[in-house]
Amino acid sequence: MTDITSDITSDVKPEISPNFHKSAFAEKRLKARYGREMRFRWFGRAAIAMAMGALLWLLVSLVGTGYTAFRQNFMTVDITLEESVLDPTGARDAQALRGANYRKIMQDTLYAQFPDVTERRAKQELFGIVSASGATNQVRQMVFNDPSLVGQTITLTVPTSDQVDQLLKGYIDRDLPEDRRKVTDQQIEWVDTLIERGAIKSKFNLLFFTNPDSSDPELAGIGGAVVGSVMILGIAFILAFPIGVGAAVYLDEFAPQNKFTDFIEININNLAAVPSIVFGLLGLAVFLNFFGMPRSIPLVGGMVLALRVFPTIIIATRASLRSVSPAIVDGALSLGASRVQAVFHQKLPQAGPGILTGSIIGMAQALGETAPLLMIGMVAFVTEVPSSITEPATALPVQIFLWSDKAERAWAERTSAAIMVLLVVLICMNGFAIWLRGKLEKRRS
Amino acid sequence: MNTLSKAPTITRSGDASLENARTKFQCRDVKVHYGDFEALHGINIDIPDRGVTAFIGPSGCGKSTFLRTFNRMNDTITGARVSGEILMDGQDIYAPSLDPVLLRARVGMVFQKPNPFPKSIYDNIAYGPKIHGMTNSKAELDELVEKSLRRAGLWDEVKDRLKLSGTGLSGGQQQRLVIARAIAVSPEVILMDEPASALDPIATAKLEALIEELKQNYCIVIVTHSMAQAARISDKTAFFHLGDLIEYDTTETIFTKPSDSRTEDYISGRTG
Amino acid sequence: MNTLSKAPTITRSGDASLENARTKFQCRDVKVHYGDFEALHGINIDIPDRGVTAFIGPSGCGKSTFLRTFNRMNDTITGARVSGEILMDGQDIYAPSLDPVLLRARVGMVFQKPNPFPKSIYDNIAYGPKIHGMTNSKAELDELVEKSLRRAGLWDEVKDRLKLSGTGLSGGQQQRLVIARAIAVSPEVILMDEPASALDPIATAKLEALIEELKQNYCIVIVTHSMAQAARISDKTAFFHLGDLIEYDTTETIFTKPSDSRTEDYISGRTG
Amino acid sequence: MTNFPVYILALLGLCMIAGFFVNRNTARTRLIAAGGGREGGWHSQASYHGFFTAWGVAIIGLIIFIFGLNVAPDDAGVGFNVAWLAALLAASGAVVIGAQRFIRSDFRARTYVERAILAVLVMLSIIAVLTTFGIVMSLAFESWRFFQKVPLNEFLFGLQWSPQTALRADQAGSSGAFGAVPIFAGTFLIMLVAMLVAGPIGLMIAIYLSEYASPRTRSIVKPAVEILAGIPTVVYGFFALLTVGPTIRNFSESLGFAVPTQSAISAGIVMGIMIVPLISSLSDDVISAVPQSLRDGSLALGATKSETMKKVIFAGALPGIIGAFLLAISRAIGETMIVVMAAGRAANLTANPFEAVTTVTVQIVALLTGDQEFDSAKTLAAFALGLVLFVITLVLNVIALTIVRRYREQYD
Amino acid sequence: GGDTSTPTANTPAANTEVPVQQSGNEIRIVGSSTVYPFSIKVAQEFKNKTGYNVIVESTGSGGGHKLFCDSPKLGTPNVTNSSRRQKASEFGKCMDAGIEGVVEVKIGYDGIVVANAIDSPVIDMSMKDIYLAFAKNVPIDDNCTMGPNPYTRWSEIEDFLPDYRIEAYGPPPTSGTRDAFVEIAMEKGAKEIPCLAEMSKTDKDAFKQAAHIVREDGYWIDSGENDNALVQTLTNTPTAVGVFGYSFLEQNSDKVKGAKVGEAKPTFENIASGAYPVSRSLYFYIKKDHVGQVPGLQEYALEFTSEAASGPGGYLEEIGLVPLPDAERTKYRKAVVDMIPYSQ
Ligand SMILES: Nc1ncnc2c1ncn2[C@@H]1O[C@H](COP(=O)(O)OP(=O)(O)OP(=O)(O)O)[C@@H](O)[C@H]1O
Ligand SMILES: Nc1ncnc2c1ncn2[C@@H]1O[C@H](COP(=O)(O)OP(=O)(O)OP(=O)(O)O)[C@@H](O)[C@H]1O
Ligand SMILES: [Mg+2]
Ligand SMILES: [Mg+2]
Ligand SMILES: O=P([O-])([O-])[O-]
Repeated sequence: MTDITSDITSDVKPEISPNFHKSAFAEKRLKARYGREMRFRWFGRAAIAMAMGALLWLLVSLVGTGYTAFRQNFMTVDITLEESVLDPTGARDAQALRGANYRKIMQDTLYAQFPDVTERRAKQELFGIVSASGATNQVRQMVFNDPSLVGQTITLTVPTSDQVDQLLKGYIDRDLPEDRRKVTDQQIEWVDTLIERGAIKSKFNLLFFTNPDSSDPELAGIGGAVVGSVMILGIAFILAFPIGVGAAVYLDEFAPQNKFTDFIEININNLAAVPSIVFGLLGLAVFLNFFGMPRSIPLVGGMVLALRVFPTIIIATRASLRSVSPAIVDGALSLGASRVQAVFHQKLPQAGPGILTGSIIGMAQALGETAPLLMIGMVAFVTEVPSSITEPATALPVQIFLWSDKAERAWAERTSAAIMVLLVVLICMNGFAIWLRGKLEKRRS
Repeated sequence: MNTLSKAPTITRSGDASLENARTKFQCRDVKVHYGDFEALHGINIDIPDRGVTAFIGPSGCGKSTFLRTFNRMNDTITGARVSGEILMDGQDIYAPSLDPVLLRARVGMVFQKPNPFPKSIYDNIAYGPKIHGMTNSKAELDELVEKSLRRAGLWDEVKDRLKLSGTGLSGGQQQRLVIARAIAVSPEVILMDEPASALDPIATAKLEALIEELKQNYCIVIVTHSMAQAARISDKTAFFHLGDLIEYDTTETIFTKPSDSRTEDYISGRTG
Repeated sequence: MNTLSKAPTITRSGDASLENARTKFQCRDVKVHYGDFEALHGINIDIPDRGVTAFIGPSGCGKSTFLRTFNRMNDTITGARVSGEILMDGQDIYAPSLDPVLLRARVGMVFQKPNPFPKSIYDNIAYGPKIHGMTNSKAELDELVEKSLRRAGLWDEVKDRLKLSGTGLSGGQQQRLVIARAIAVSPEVILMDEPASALDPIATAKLEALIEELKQNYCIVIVTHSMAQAARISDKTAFFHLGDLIEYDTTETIFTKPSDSRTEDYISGRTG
Repeated sequence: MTNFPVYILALLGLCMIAGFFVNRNTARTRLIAAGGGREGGWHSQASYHGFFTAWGVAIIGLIIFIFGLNVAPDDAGVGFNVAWLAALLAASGAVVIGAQRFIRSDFRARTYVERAILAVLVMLSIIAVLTTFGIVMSLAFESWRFFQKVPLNEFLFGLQWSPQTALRADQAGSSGAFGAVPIFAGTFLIMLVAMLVAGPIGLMIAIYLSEYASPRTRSIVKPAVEILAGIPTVVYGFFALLTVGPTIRNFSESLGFAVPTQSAISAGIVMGIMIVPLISSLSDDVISAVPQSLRDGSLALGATKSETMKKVIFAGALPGIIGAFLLAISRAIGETMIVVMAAGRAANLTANPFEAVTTVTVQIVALLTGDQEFDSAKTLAAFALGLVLFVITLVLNVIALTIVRRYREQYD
Repeated sequence: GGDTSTPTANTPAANTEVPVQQSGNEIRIVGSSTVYPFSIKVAQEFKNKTGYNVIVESTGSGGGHKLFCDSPKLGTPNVTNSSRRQKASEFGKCMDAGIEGVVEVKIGYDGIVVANAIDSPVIDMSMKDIYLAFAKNVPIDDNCTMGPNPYTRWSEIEDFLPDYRIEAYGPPPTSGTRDAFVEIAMEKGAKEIPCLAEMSKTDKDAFKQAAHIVREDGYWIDSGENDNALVQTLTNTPTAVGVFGYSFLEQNSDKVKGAKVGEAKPTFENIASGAYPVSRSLYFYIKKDHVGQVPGLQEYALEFTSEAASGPGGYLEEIGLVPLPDAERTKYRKAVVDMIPYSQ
């Protein structure tokens, strides 16, 4: 640069002439312009950094609160199944055994661990170490399945209560004054003793994946919600896929160019951008109130979400139909194929992967939808993993919404863990779609 | 303007082999409109059976448009309308009773850019016979595929990779593949719209040799922008200009003593 | 192959007005690669200051590629690499110390398709002077805009609608607008890549008249596919073929007694 | 609901398949006897005669199915079901046998089958219209009832939102103020915060990725941004409630003023993050659609890349970018879960983003989850809000889509 | 449809297998958000003991009654929870819809507490203070001319109350908690003002208007009752108070604390003894017709009313339910065993 300007050294603004660009003035100005260039570039980098930072923040905060939910503290105890408590008549009737007082068995088991505890309040606290519901139910199931166990002593590993679990995971500060935490000093002492004895141990939390929802955080799982989501997605796909592909094929290949076609087209583009809660209102007004279908069932959820995603599938299908060379249809027509044959035999298969990509993205979108499901009553507490599409169920995102609203610390952990599961599935779906698209682009070029 | 189209020249030809040729297509006052635009202004021409007829003319003169009237591919273009009469073997191909789908099986077409289906070579050929139910067994179909590929001079090059994709072939091979595909449905006519324009000289030579052979059995109509090619392979040549058929005669006549000055200007390279 | 490029022919010219012309660009063994593909195989040429130099040659021979080396527009193409030496007024424009931004202000360019910015006519012209900080006041800028438009012969046609969008002009007006835009930053050189190919004959004539006038003050290098145009407007002509400079001489010599048979074949229309 | 109708449907499917095969084989035999398809002069191939039969079975079968559903008594027992099933089987059989009369060389089975396919395709396309129609009707009907109770101008211009009408005869009725201005203001405020976050970031990402980034950077950043687009909004809501809200609160406390956990700012920021990918990918499309010749033109005048970007490309892409922003705004207005979880329900009429506000979608959820009384203005208000929301987003979407589409065509 | 229900399925003891549930025959429960935690706890225990599927939706008491009384058909809610007694109007709806026999079950008590963050200063108040702080209109002179509530800070009501802006997060009008709060705390508070006490005798409607309407000028903010956001808001806004059920306070005793109302603190014992003035009974209602048609329905009610659940020391007490006195427990237990419908 220096040699270009060597002939002109003045710093003042030169006359407009070809020499202008060789002047020191221009050179100096150039520096400032490059400064702006650099700053602009840094804005871009900063924007990317912010977006990536937000993503990272979100993921880190989720994983940070949620990863501990995948492990849980369990207590291993020897339980004596007193016949006098469980089956005073000795009939060994399974159904009666199921309703027996296992709570007392569990209480006695715990009291036996610390025989010197006698006071009523203290006994209650002691029992609070294990998950009352979880432990009793576990014993109940064992006896129900094998009534011959009555009278024997069995060794069982039962979940600890959520408070103890949180304590052991370090979420409850032992140094706080006693009235500021929900675990008493006594309980801490017992738990420490039990750990020393090797009775309480942390293990992988399989229950989280298999259990339905529960009122107790230590027993709550995403099993029911996952099954509900799978059903909803299945129905949405079965309905939305044919509608989406069929409508797209019609609009792209067969529809006459007229006002009505334009109208349909505007409709579809608009539907893809209508807020999802409006679809919930539609479902509420049409499926529940008008057709009188039951609340909370996956069938209705799937139908609402099918309406939600079919425009997305139409748009994706049309894009991929358009990317197929029309020469292929001409080729088929020139062989004496009808237009329907040409489209279905030659064009659709070629557009297949693109359609699939669009559908996967649509389904991923459906998997995360929450608001419409709230409108049709899918916010229920369901004690069972649903087994048919007309049985009440929740969906994973709704379960997340329900849990996120609960105040105890243990729920936050589980909510984050459920989100992690949801995100892994979504990222897999989207990743697969992106991979498919990449493969496709490569094949075309 | 239509110096010659009013009086079809087929019988004026001095070529002995053509004089006895039957007429395949008789076109009477064929006009094509795209919306309000008249792309062809009333063409009268008789295309002989067997042999090669070439359409030449400057870009946009309506060669492709006219070619596509023979198998009603214009039907697929929104806004395109054909009027006048085209008789194929004496039968009006625009008659309402005639199913264009069946017509296209009888009048095959090869396009400017080879357009094999994104399927295996075998399936490319087998597609037509399958939709027309032309074979009764797998063995028959195999035989038909082989025969078609042989006639298109492609068999030896692809016989070991019939399962591979047709789009993986070279341009020249692809063009022969689509010709084989057209032959497989046993058409009577093959229309070709600038079939060599995407090919290199060697592939073009192979294609021309193939056309040379096919003309024994088919009525071939070819659009080409290369004068030399028209001169090499066609028996008769029609020169179009701005939607009119200017001159139609044996290829020799057209290239040696054209009767219209526009034809002469065009073939000598002065216009176009 | 480079019959002439090894010995630049500038001094051999018999044209008096050119003999005293200063050399603007000296190119030594300029090669351009696109990735692995060598588009230019080592070009040696001297472009004179003032006057019009035309590059001709068949499509894909590298004319545009070479033209873009003069203002380093090739820098913007990923994968393009330039080697060899190009001196502008004796200074290496590919020297690391040289800034392409200022170089491009000195070497303007006009493209095949007119590409006015989607802004007003006024802003189209004012854009360059503004980014270079060439004027101190609105009045000065107005004056500069007017002057540039006048020199491009567009002033009278647009002076009443300076605020209207530049994209609303006709093709020929747009092409003159982008020339005015280039002039406004006071370049020393104007490169033109087939500037008339998108224009009708009348617009082309206007453009050629403009070039005729501009060549008094600028070094103009023009790529054209029209032999006639090159013959009409250029002082010197370079013929490229397959990435080589085949022949470079005064336009008269090239068109009347070309020394290479390929040049002759090309200008007589036998190849290309 | 019992599962029997599902079995009937499945059986219908089986009947269709059976009908297809029976008559395809019949046709094939006759075809071969005639000397093969085209040679034998048959219009349609064997499989189309099969399809023709299958369609016939489908139509008759569906009629029987729907008829059966509607006449089924409440205590429909085995007897009814057997009759239903028998009717279906008999009708299918009759169709199959009847269709065999049509297996002739001149019968245009393919034409009919294709017409039926087209008819189905048309119906599928009309579902889109029906959906919109359904939305409009379901919203309009309830809204109309709402506006009989609450005057439109009070709803649109009233400054107080407190949907507390008495739900029962014996409840002390409160005033029940249905002035929607505070909730529109809240919606707008959050949307504004979201756009202030997402607009610049999304746009700069689009610019950087399309003009500056190396293919490698692009291949990493683009999918990562797409992940942001794929995260369900309930997750964003949780993030806002549990992480962003408290962070902002702690930060503001350290500065000496108090921002509630649920505030317009935290909901807006998180919504902004959610919208970034929408803006960046739409703007990316738009910027890439600006022809290279404009970039070349600017660079050839000695402009730097950023000058080219800011003064030429941006000017060219502006309509498209406006379209993208409008779509993003419509998305922000309709977004539900984030605001439900992070914005609060207090209908404050404020322009201060550090306060809690409520939005249209929050109110819809609040009014419709739980207590519903379909003749009380309180419940109907949800539909009126839904209608307004639908109309606003409809207008925004149509404008945006038109701009974007026209813009794309401009350079085609 | 109910065509598949088997008569044997409602006697679980006869069946050693887990009963097969037909869709549409699961037990559907709607209603109060206050009762919801108890209800799902019982549902879960019940499911474990018997295998029956129970679905509980929290719709608020008002919403629950509405859904419940809509239709007698199977598939509609079998049970509705309520944090107040069913209103005459609601009962009338049930009857009009053709529901033959609604069994009322009272399950226990719950206090309504005014609470704030555990670190904030105590705001002990009288019911009159509550009335003056939250009513829409209050007397502006001794003759009970009513005017818009002028109080913006606690200290304006009583000098010893803190000088905080009044800011209360409380239940929305659809909730039974709100009804109970209005009918107990505000009404009693109003009656502590002489002229209003007078009015309550002479002009009932005017008194209702004066006492039952909660202010809408931003000092009372409708919010959810059992949610994370409420606890967060209270912990982060030391000056704010929340109004919700005692059970929720109990669950979050590490973060919020209840204020004294009148003389008593909201503790388990004080609510049980009635010393804490603002408490109400919790109920659920069953459709009698559905018993026998919906397998497990009666058993669910039996589980709820069992000593192990809602008795003293039962598992519901652990999550904050205050048990009924012995006599009442026996009475409602009997109502469930014999399915005795109630009338208003
Ligand atoms: N689909 C169409 N819609 C409207 N006009 C058309 C269409 N196809 C062709 N045309 C017009 O009809 C005229 C004839 O076109 P045609 O394609 O037949 O020319 P051609 O002789 O084949 O030219 P080329 O040598 O360039 O292929 C042209 O003016 C063209 O612009
Ligand atoms: N961006 C690019 N990447 C790769 N190869 C390129 C690129 N641009 C041009 N080429 C190749 O370089 C060679 C020269 O191209 P160039 O555009 O310079 O030819 P040209 O003489 O201008 O042709 P035309 O008259 O068609 O414009 C051609 O083979 C072309 O394919
Ligand atoms: Mg053509
Ligand atoms: Mg070029
Ligand atoms: O939900 P509620 O218990 O307040 O009616």
